[in-house]
Amino acid sequence: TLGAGPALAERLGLGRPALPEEIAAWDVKVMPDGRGLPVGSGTVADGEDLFSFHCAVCHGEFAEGVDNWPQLAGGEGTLDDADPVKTVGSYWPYLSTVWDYVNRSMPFGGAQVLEPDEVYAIVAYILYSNFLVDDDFELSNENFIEVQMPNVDGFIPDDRDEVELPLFVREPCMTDCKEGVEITMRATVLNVTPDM
Amino acid sequence: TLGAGPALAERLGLGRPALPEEIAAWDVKVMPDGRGLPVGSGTVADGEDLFSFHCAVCHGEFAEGVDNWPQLAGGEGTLDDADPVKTVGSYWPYLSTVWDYVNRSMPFGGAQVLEPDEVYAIVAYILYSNFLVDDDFELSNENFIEVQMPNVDGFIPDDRDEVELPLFVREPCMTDCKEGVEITMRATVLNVTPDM
Amino acid sequence: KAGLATGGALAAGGAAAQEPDPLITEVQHWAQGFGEGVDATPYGLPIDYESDVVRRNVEWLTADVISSINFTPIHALDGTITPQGCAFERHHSGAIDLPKEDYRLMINGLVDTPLVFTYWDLERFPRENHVYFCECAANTGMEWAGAQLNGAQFTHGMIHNMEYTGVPLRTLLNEAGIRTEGKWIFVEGADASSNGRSIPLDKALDDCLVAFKANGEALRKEHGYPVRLVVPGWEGNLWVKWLRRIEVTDGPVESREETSKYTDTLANGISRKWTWVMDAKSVVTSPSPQSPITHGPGPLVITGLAWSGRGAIQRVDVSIDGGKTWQVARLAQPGQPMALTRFYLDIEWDGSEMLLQSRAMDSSGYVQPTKNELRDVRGLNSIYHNNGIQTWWVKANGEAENVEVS
Amino acid sequence: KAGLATGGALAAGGAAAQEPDPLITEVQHWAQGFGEGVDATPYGLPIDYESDVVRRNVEWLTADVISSINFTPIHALDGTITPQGCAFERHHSGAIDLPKEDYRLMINGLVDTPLVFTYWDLERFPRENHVYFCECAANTGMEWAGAQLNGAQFTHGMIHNMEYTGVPLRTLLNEAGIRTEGKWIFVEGADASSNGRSIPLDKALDDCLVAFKANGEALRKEHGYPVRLVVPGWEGNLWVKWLRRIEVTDGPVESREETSKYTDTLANGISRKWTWVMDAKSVVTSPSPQSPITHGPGPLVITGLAWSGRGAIQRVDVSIDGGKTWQVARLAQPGQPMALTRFYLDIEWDGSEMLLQSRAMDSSGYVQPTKNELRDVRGLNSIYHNNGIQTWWVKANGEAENVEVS
Ligand code: HEC
Ligand code: HEC
Ligand SMILES: [Ca+2]
Ligand SMILES: [Ca+2]
Ligand SMILES: [Ca+2]
Ligand SMILES: [Ca+2]
Ligand SMILES: [Ca+2]
Ligand SMILES: [Ca+2]
Ligand SMILES: [Co+2]
Ligand SMILES: [Co+2]
Repeated sequence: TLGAGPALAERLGLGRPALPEEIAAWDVKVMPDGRGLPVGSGTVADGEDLFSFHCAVCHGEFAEGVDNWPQLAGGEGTLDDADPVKTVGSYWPYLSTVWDYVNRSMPFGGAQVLEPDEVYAIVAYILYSNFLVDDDFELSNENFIEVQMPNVDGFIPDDRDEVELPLFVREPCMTDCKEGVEITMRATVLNVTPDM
Repeated sequence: TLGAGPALAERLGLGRPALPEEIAAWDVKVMPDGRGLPVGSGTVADGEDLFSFHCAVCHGEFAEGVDNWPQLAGGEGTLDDADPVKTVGSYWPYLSTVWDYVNRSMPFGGAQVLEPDEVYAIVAYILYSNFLVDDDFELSNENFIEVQMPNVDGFIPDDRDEVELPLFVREPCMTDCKEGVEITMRATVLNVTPDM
Repeated sequence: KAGLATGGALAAGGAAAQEPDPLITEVQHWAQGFGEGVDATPYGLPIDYESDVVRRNVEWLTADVISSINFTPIHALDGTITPQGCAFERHHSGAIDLPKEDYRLMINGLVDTPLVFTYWDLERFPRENHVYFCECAANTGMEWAGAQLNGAQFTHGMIHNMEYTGVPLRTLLNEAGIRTEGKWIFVEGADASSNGRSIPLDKALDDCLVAFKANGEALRKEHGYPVRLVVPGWEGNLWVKWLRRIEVTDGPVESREETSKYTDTLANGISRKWTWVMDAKSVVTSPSPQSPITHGPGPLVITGLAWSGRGAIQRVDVSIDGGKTWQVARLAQPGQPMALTRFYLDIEWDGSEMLLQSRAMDSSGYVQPTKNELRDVRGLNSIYHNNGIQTWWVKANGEAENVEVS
Repeated sequence: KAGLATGGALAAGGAAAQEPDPLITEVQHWAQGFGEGVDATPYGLPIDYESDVVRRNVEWLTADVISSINFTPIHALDGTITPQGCAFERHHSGAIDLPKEDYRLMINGLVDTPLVFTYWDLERFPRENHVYFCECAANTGMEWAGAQLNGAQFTHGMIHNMEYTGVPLRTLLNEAGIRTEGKWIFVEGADASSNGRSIPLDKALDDCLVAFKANGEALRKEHGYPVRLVVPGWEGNLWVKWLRRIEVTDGPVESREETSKYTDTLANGISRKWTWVMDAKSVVTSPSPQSPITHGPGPLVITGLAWSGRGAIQRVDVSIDGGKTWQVARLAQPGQPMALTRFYLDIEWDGSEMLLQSRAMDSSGYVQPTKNELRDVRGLNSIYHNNGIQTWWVKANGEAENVEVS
């Protein structure tokens, strides 16, 4: 009678089969290997116009970002610097992510208005603004996975278990843990806390 | 380190001593043996006027209760009846309770306005309205504990442990617990549930 | 509002949809535009659609709403924690507005040093955290004579269950120093009723808390802000709100709340007093009159609450045939002392009518009795401590009614 | 407002009052007249005096308030349960208004039968109840470079802890039937961001919940009404709100939220991905910059919260000298897996300045490291997963400041 949960029973027969049109409507994800991309294409030139119309108010005409809104281009070679600039060009490992995110979530405030060809064109333009393709480039479902993303090899799976647990699974020090203690940094000096 | 609570330490020295005037102001309780009563007195006659002025709008001129407001008199001998009428006269074991409650909590909406002599008078009147004293009675701190409350012996300390636990600490029946089951009472027939 | 289907109208049980659901195939406005920003609700309330999940009172129960009670919507809740916002209220002179600055707690009587504490003094004592239920002794009281109110909120909703943070009462009493003649305490609130109650010293020194937080935050005004007493497992009337004074006494004060009220008159006219402990009890919260089955036959979750003032719930049984046969329900988590326990029974409902009951068993071995068993012992004129087994008559159309059965 | 004294101004430590306190000797209006009746607040809010205990956001953190975050006022709370009303919010496209009628959940991908559920279908599956913390991976992220924000609410307030009621994700996946090629799931919300995240099937089948209640009542709009995913111990971004679709896949989708964001760039420019688990962490919530000591020397309650995504908290140590010496704190209750634990250290404060720290240890043996130890491993440019030891510099006047120490 006590126990964390109900026994895993046979199927209850609840819900109803999803119809193909329904799955098509909601399953818009694109995988790194291009699976999920619809048929279509778009040029850098068309992308430039579309980006200017739909995106530039926040992300800038050259995808350089406006104020606090995200910057989508630039930052190459900064990942090991003091303040890395992470953009589609400098950081994103897969082009599929750009297509998928622009298609599902942008423009901010008016998501899911873009047609597939428009998304191809905008993604082509973002690649161009990152100097990853030429100005005459056309992106399509067919050449999609040929695009090389600079930081594709820049990620490793979580290795905290191997790297950090050996350091931090340990007997805690209780007395005489250090000689002296100095204050090295003060928040009120920086003074960025919002008013309450 | 785990444990229900902090160790019961020596005194922490928090708070400050209460002053005698402060204790006098807040410690107004009256015990069954009369401890806590202030010096004072009041007559049934004065009580009748005071009751009429302060109390009768809710409790009725004769303490008989108005509408849904509590009835304070009557109900003698009904405690073993189908619908017992519980009043100061029929139910309350101690007169101290009347004095204490009227003094601390009544009149409803204007508590703690009555002077001790007024409370004595009102309590005398409530006794009178229950036929427990004559119309020339005067209640005072001196004769207070002489008043006999009819139901003083009508209470026993909780005996569920002795009477009910032997019945209800038992092995629960799981199957064939009764022959048939009939519905004997229906709330929708009574139909007193408020609208939602 | 878009939507092909309302509650339960979509075919379940694997039946195919005739045509694609426009809620899926058409892009909805919430999937396109903005919702509310993070500055919209510094302190939030439930979404409008849940506006029926609120405390309700019963007008004819009391002469007015000031000394009155309302009920937790237990039929619509799940889990065990009661949100403060819909946790039942009982006041004897209304919910008062008492700022921390103006709060004082006095401990006097048979102590070495009578003391006065400010609110902030209390925050300096070592604290504890415990989840406890608070049940009014009158919960289910309207049902003594028979099935009256049609809904678990009304029959069983004078209860809530919160995580309290507070100072053990024993710590404060120790601070004043209990003299050897001290055998009881008398506790009072700052409101106009002051609602004094006597508590034996044993209980006071055992597990009572002088609490200032519930479910993490300051007590709500209606639950005694800034300080209330928590008396685990004992009737809610003792949980004095706006706690103002604790007096150590040599005997009970026999106040109005422990003589005229909160005493239990037996058939012979003799009344029990000092009936503090809340007996083991349970109720099916869904399905129930306010929470009918809307989905027809097939998988059905039966759920409810169980609790006991004598300890932890150890088992709950459920009957769907009015008590002829019983099945052991699943406890969502092991029962904790003096706290609500959630139980579930997952069944395949055949669509025929049911007489739904639940039966709690606690760590003392006490098994929740039927209402008639209670009446056999106590007579018909009790008010408080009605912990008898509740029956819901669930009809084939899924509606449920409060009934009693043979 | 009456009152001789404000917070802490009354002499403590047994010092006698000069003259009787009129708050005691004069009958106050709340002790005479009526408070509010039981029909006043069908659903209540905190009392006005607590109006500072609210969620707050930091304007310069994000471009606007729609894709943004606010913070739980942990400095003012106690216990472990977070009331929904002040539990932090993170949205990527605002908190949407989605009626139950219009709610659909799709399970598709590598399953035997892709399915669509209504809200009411979900209520027919067997349910579970669990208390879990939900911490944003970015909690304390602003502190990577050094002490920045002056208040526990801002440094550690992207966390809440609630009792969830929901259906095990495994039950729903089982209903659709997982095909052998299925190794991951991808979960999405119904809002415009849709916020997709990939989760390995092992975790999905282990302890994830498809939840519809929190602390007993329906999820609040801002926490995903009517349905959110609960992913115990893992970063909050995975706890998809307004849950719309679950797809069984053969690999991770590598969505924007698991590549561009929620990855952790090390000093050499290589980034960790799939850093889902929240490391053991703790913080002293009081005293702290927003909760200074107002009462001067003498008894002082130091309290805080500890938690771990790897299991239960087993011990918390507190240092008042910046980590030179440590004392074992008292846990209010034994730690529960993936839930907040409250700790206390009751001291006699001598009035001299303190460098207050806390250090959590979990059931895996992991001991919360210092911020510099984390920086040694991860470099200076991380954002997420800052679980380093926090230091509050408490000055002799009781005020506290966020600092770092050698
Ligand atoms: C009104 C402002 C606005 C407009 C217009 C807009 N965006 Fe965005 N964009 C944002 C915000 C805000 C975010 C970050 C959202 C978040 O983190 O939840 C974002 C994020 C992005 C990102 C991910 C950035 C990163 O580093 O993770 C991409 C790519 C992007 N937008 C592309 C576009 C494109 C393409 C368009 C036009 C089709 C567009 N945006 C229009 C505001 C805007
Ligand atoms: C405006 C209505 C009102 C007025 C005026 C009023 N009362 Fe009451 N009285 C009540 C209510 C309501 C209660 C029950 C309060 C509760 O249960 O919390 C009550 C309860 C009582 C009781 C206890 C009844 C019982 O059975 O337990 C006594 C005794 C009493 N009042 C005496 C008085 C006296 C004496 C006065 C005048 C000095 C007075 N009342 C004025 C409304 C009123
Ligand atoms: Ca242009
Ligand atoms: Ca570089
Ligand atoms: Ca008269
Ligand atoms: Ca009789
Ligand atoms: Ca509703
Ligand atoms: Ca305040
Ligand atoms: Co009782
Ligand atoms: Co992470």
